[in-house]
Amino acid sequence: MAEAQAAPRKLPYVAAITDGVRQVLKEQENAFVIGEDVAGAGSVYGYYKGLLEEFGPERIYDTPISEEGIMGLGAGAAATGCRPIVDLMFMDFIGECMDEIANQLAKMRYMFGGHARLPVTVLTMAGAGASLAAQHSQSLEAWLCHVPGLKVVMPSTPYDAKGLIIAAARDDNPVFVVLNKTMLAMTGEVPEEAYEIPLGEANVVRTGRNYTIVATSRMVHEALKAAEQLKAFDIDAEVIDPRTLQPFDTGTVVASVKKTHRALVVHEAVRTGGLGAEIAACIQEEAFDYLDAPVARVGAPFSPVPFSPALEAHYVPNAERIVAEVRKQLGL
Amino acid sequence: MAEAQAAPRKLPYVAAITDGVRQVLKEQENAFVIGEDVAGAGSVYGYYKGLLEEFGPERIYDTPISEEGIMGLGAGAAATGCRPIVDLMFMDFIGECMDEIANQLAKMRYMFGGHARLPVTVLTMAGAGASLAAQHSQSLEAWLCHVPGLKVVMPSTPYDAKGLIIAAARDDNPVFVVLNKTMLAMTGEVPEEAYEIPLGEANVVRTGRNYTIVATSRMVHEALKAAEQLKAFDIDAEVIDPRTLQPFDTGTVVASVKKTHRALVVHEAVRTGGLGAEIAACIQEEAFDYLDAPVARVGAPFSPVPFSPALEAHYVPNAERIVAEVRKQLGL
Amino acid sequence: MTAQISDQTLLDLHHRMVRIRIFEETAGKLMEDGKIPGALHLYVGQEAVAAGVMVHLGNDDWITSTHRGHGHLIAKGGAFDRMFAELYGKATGYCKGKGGSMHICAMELGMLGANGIVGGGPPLAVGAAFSSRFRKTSNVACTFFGDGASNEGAFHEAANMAGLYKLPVVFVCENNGFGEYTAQANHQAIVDVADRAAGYGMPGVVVDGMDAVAVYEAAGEAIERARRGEGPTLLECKTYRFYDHVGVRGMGLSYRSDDEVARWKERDPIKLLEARLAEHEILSPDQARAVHDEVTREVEQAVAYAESSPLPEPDALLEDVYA
Amino acid sequence: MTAQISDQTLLDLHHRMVRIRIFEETAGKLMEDGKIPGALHLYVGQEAVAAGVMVHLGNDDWITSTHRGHGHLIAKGGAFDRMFAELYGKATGYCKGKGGSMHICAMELGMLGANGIVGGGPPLAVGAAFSSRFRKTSNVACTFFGDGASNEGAFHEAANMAGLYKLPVVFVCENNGFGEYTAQANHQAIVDVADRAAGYGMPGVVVDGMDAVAVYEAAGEAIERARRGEGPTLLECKTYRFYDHVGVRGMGLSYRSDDEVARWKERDPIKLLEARLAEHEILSPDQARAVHDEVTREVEQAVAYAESSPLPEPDALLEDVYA
Ligand SMILES: Cc1ncc(C[n+]2csc(CCOP(=O)(O)OP(=O)(O)O)c2C)c(N)n1
Ligand SMILES: Cc1ncc(C[n+]2csc(CCOP(=O)(O)OP(=O)(O)O)c2C)c(N)n1
Ligand SMILES: [Mg+2]
Ligand SMILES: [Mg+2]
Repeated sequence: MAEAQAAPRKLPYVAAITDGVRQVLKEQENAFVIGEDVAGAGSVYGYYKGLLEEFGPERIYDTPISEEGIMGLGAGAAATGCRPIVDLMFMDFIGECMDEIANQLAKMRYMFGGHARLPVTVLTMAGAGASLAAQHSQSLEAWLCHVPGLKVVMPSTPYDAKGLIIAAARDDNPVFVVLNKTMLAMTGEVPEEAYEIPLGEANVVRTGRNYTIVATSRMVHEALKAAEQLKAFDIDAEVIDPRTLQPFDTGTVVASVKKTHRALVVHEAVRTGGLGAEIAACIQEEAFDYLDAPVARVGAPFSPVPFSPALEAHYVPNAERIVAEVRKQLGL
Repeated sequence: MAEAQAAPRKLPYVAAITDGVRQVLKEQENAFVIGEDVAGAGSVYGYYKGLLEEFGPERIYDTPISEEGIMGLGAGAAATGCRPIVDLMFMDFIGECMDEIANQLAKMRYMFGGHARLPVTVLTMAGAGASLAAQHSQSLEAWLCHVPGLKVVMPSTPYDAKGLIIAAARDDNPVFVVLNKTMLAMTGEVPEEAYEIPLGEANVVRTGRNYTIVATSRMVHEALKAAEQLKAFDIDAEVIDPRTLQPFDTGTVVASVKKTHRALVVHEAVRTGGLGAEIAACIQEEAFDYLDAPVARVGAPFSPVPFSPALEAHYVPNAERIVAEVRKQLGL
Repeated sequence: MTAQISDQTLLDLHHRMVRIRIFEETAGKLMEDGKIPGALHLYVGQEAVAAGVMVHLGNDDWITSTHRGHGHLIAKGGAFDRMFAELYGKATGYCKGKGGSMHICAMELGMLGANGIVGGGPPLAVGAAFSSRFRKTSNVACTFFGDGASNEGAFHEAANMAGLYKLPVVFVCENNGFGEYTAQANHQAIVDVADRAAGYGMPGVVVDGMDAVAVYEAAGEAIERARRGEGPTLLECKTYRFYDHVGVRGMGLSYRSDDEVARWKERDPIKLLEARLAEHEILSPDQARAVHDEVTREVEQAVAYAESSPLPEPDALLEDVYA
Repeated sequence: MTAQISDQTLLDLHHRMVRIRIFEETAGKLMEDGKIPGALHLYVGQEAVAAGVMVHLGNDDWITSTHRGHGHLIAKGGAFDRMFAELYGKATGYCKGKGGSMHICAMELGMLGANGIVGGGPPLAVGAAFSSRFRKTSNVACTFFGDGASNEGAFHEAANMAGLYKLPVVFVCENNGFGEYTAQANHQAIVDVADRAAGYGMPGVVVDGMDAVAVYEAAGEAIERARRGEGPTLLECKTYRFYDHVGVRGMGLSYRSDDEVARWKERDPIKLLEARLAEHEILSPDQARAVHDEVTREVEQAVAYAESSPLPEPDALLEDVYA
């Protein structure tokens, strides 16, 4: 540990996930991991590797390919005293268990008059850019954020991945941790000790004077690139990563916009009906008189995710598209 | 018929649905109705009553309680030459078949390079206010509008119900017709003959000078009530019913706002992450310089639908809440 | 077999069944009189199933219920007053009026809620059973579901997982021959839902759901098997609902013949049990009537409690969304 | 039985299997060489199933496939050049490069698409079968799915509906013993997926999936039964995939022993069929080699076609979303 503090430890995003889950299994005796190919294989992306060996088969379970059954099991186990960590291999499969999520997990506490707790942490993999086509590339967090009773986080760095997983698992509500498959190899500082990133607190990853970019997950890094390119247009952009999408830290975003007077929201999900719409609507509601221009939005176009890399390259938002949108918005 | 033209026929919303479906079954030999309790019972809300007798068991089918199977059957039958009318008894059950909807029905044409057509019309019942609690009262159209490949309509009158059902069934894409259970008894003019309400065309149900209210489904009527009450504040509100939510008639809405300079969007769905956010975001993007105030939004609060009428009365948006929101927005 | 069952247990079964019957008859009237809002799915006719299973369970054993859930909660020990209060949407109800009939629950009694989603219960029960074992208890879970629900994917996935993990859960199928207005023959190509058990590696048992003692015995074996760690059982109880799918007269559709209804009513589970109790001189007709009268008084008091209870305050709307 | 099968049919089976094998071996190499993007699930080892079923089908008979779909499309008559072009993401592919391996389809051949969703196929096939009957054709639908997929609710609901409506559909379960890296014993408590058939009121048949003739005969009966309007069949083919779940070496996990793989490879379906063909002097080893060489040349040409084909234009991104 002393060493670790001396030279801060660096880990890839994939290992930070493992580290966060390991921490949870250590500190919560009623926590267990359950999902498809999570135990023997350590998940198809390997982020549970080693946990079976470390914690044994009593703490991590492979399941049949039964998303409804798995999510329902998580809800039932949570309501009766456990703290399940449920793995949904790809976020694209959420439609298979959306009833268990939206009608059971999210509503049981309320329907039961507050007489139940549902401390379920769901880890799931989103994101395009890996040539996995329309059914293995989606970012569907907007569906979840529209459902009262759920919380949603999207870590954009290894540090946040570990901290948000721990915070999610310590929370007594269902929390979805939406990961991104294209960031798994990205390395960053990840302290050895347990730490929490409080749910509902945004992170100002770059401070700026005269422009606000709100970006989630992988888009945070594209936004930072865009911010560099925007200097050429006398734009000093502040980049905000909400980290938690539900509940949303409107305060931090609005305060920034009141300072910068111009804003853009970017996410990887389809632009139409994406969470960017909610964020943009909130910004203009709460900072209308401060806005010098409409709140701009960048997201995926209105189509399924194409397989061909030649098309997918035009599908996933990036720094160039952010810059282009800002220039269009400001007529630069 | 001559008579009917002389004195325009009035029908309740429920009978207008039947009339629309009847028209489709008459004009499309490959159309059939399939769903839970649609044939023998004529649906639990009775809107298929008489169709079994009129068209016979070859055109209308009761199913097991198997939403995944039903929606998948619809997609498979449509891709192979039929034009199914699929009934999803309550929109709350959409989570049971969201995979078939979002990953198969919506994406097959695109994934197949355009080599398939999916002419499926889905009728489903939304809406709170009937003391049916959290799992039989939801309006989840925002989920559907975020999925490229789907179309979504929400009829607010008997006339629109028939016209939109016919237009939906004539369209070669999956179209969701989202009905509202509290409007079933509402009567209105419904011509005998077949007519279409073109998908993607909004309806200006009340013209006004200095305020725009965009309202969907049942909220159209609350908006009209609110418009009357707003006269007292020198507000002459224009009320727009998009009728089709996907594709959305942004043009009509933006043109209105450029004229009125102030806007509010109201729907029955949960406000956070609802389609109102998308509409508000679009309005400020396209009419920013014309806006005298932020685009306001009214929707359900961030909670599941409560059972107790005492609570549900505060849950469902109404004219009073619309007026209150307008006054807050304009400081009246 | 029957030798095993004590007079006391027989009286217990009878009492639970009468409690369900009178509660439901009353609730049905109150709904038709417009006093209870929303939809009620009455359990009348199926009382032997809830009673026969629940007699074996303690408050730490979990059950999941259905949209037709009053009977399950009553048999599990639910209090009439808080139940009626919930049906009335009052603040004193089991769910503070937020759940109503379709979501009524009592966690302290191990009742994991009625459920408005057909097939919603089995996965939750598998989770409760998984939890019981994970937390090293000897508790079991029983999940009640209908013939119609057995066609939901959720049932299939839950049953497969229960068989795979050998979980202490009993799948109690209340086969009343209909899913809403659709007869079993029009929703599945099988007669015995229990035939599906083999596909999950669990035993399937069919029992007369109108015979409380038969249910009691079959459920006892399945529950003991589960407690011994030998895994799940699919227990199918052939039963019938005496009233419409919703409410008493409901939509007034003719989806089943009066004859059929009459024939089943001849096998009214309470009548059958009372005949047996009289025959074995365990409970005379007069004593039986006394039980009914006693329960009727209780129900009347509970209704009065519900009617005089306060409605929830508007602030309650946004409470209990999150812990 | 075997008497029924003609030499010509045997040669047809062999040719389809060799086409699949060589296509897949080549695709696997190209993927490992980084020429094919995304994920490939190779069908090598399971060729007898696709061939044995597809020989009975015409272009108006529908099939639904899985993530492991190349073999199904090839056996259904898929053209190598458009298939490789699709795997390369080229505009000349079956799906204009928009679908790739996991969504490759050919509507004109009655191939309703590979599917990235496990369990996605059965409901679609039930729809195709429903459609065939509704449109008064005598066509059937065959839906291929794995042992793992048999645990999805979608399979359950589709099978129940097929049994109920007596639809002309055959449920072909390719039981290769694993769902990804999870052995069958760890995902279901049964050995024969066919045991689930009884729960849907349809016959369940188990056949050696490495024996093309056995599959041919069992599939023939099931398909004829469906065409005669006698309803669906669940046909389970015991088979094995020779390579990893994804790609050739895949994640290099040790979830199955080399022994096990070796034992199954001894029963390589192509070797078994070629031995039989030689024995009955229908196809000599030299002639067999000639078939392989011929197919190899075809594959090489197809790869060249794919590599020289144009990528889709950016405009294509927003095309084909709506009709
Ligand atoms: C997922 C879902 N689909 C449909 C319904 C509508 N519905 C409510 S009860 C019911 C019939 C259930 O039949 P069964 O399972 O046999 O229970 P029973 O009513 O006979 O007790 C249906 C279709 C629902 N509530 N949930
Ligand atoms: C709904 C869904 N859940 C999980 C996955 C991930 N996945 C892809 S293939 C596979 C294994 C499928 O096993 P099986 O059905 O036996 O087919 P096989 O791969 O053995 O041919 C899994 C779990 C998926 N694609 N879709
Ligand atoms: Mg029933
Ligand atoms: Mg398999």
